[in-house]
Amino acid sequence: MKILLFGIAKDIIGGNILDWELSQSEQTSSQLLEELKVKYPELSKLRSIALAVNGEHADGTEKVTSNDEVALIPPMSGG
Amino acid sequence: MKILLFGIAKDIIGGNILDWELSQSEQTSSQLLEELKVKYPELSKLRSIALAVNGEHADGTEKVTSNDEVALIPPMSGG
Amino acid sequence: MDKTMIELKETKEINVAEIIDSVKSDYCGAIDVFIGTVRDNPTGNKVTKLFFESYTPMAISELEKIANSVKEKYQADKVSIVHAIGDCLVGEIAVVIAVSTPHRKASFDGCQYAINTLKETVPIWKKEYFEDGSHWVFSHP
Amino acid sequence: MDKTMIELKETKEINVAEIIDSVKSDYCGAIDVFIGTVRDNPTGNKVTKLFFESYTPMAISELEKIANSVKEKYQADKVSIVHAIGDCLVGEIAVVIAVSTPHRKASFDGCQYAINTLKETVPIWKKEYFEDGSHWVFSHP
Repeated sequence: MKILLFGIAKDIIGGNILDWELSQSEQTSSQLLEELKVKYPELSKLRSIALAVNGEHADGTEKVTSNDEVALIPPMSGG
Repeated sequence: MKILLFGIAKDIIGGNILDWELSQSEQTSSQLLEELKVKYPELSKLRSIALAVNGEHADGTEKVTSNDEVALIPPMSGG
Repeated sequence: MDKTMIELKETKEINVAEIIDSVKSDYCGAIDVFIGTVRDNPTGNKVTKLFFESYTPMAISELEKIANSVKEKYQADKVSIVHAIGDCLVGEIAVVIAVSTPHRKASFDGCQYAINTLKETVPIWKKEYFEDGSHWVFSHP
Repeated sequence: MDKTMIELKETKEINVAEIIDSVKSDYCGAIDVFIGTVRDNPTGNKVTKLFFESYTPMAISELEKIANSVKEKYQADKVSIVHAIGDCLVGEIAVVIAVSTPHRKASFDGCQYAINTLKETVPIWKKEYFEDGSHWVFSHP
């Protein structure tokens, strides 16, 4: 699956999109986030890091499959 | 002296300016206001009525002579 | 150059973009703008127009006092206040207040202080016209 | 006709007068407008520009949620929010929020709620450029 990258997450991971293989065909968004942090430990040094699943802020309980649109959400700073 | 009239004070007294003779050559603004209310009792029926002396809201203690610019200030309603 | 505006003018002459421009400042990240417009009455008497009159020199002086207070109390950099005078139809602008501050909360607080104080201290009087008559606002208890 | 705007666009395309016009309503006597501009840093590093990027479809959806919340929580009639994307120089506009309500206090409260919530929930990221480098804002503790 492809994970969309923005802001400092692009600098940490490199590029606008991360090609990622889910460790299970379906897993929770919190499991996915933990695996991403293991692979890219710099993410844990950010003030916050979260996922969006299908354009909504994830609360960790969402079931994620490779058909979902997932984005890494580093600390937002609009306004 | 001339007393400037605005808003409903114009309707009560009639006209934009009231020709008025001070009862003493110098008196406080609160004395002047009381005399105006005696002459025009409708003023006392307003939600509020006050004077401005030389372009400042009067607190009642100002000494007024015929050289001062005095205005009757009915309830303000700007905005 | 200080372009800030403290003015009374006909509603049709009020240019909101010009007023906002007058408070821009490179050291301010926030501008709050309050626009008071003539509102139709959704229940009861239909408003046909408002008429504003002022004790002009004193009104300008009181508006300047408000602008200075906003600068002192809320660390505003620039403050402009323009109030309509004469006739105002439904939808037209009665007052515009623009306040620029370094950070955003002060811009809201300063602008709200300005409109609340304007209603209490500035010698401007509003007459409401309805289909069946007119009255000076707030005159009677 | 609903002219309200929920948009991301280049700062030079942002037209404040158009945004204000988009929230006018005959039943509202109050419009509060917040304008966030790029501020130079009076002490320390001089800001040369900002750069905004967004996760656009989600940003629009989150902005729409904010506009709907302001209508519900503050009885606002119309809400427009326009945020800059791409480069923004000092003095240029980063965001404009306009809220119309029947009475004035709700316009201030609703507009302030909108900008505070925008900063917390809308996926937009700001990079600050200084004479000697750049960084993504708020990224590190």
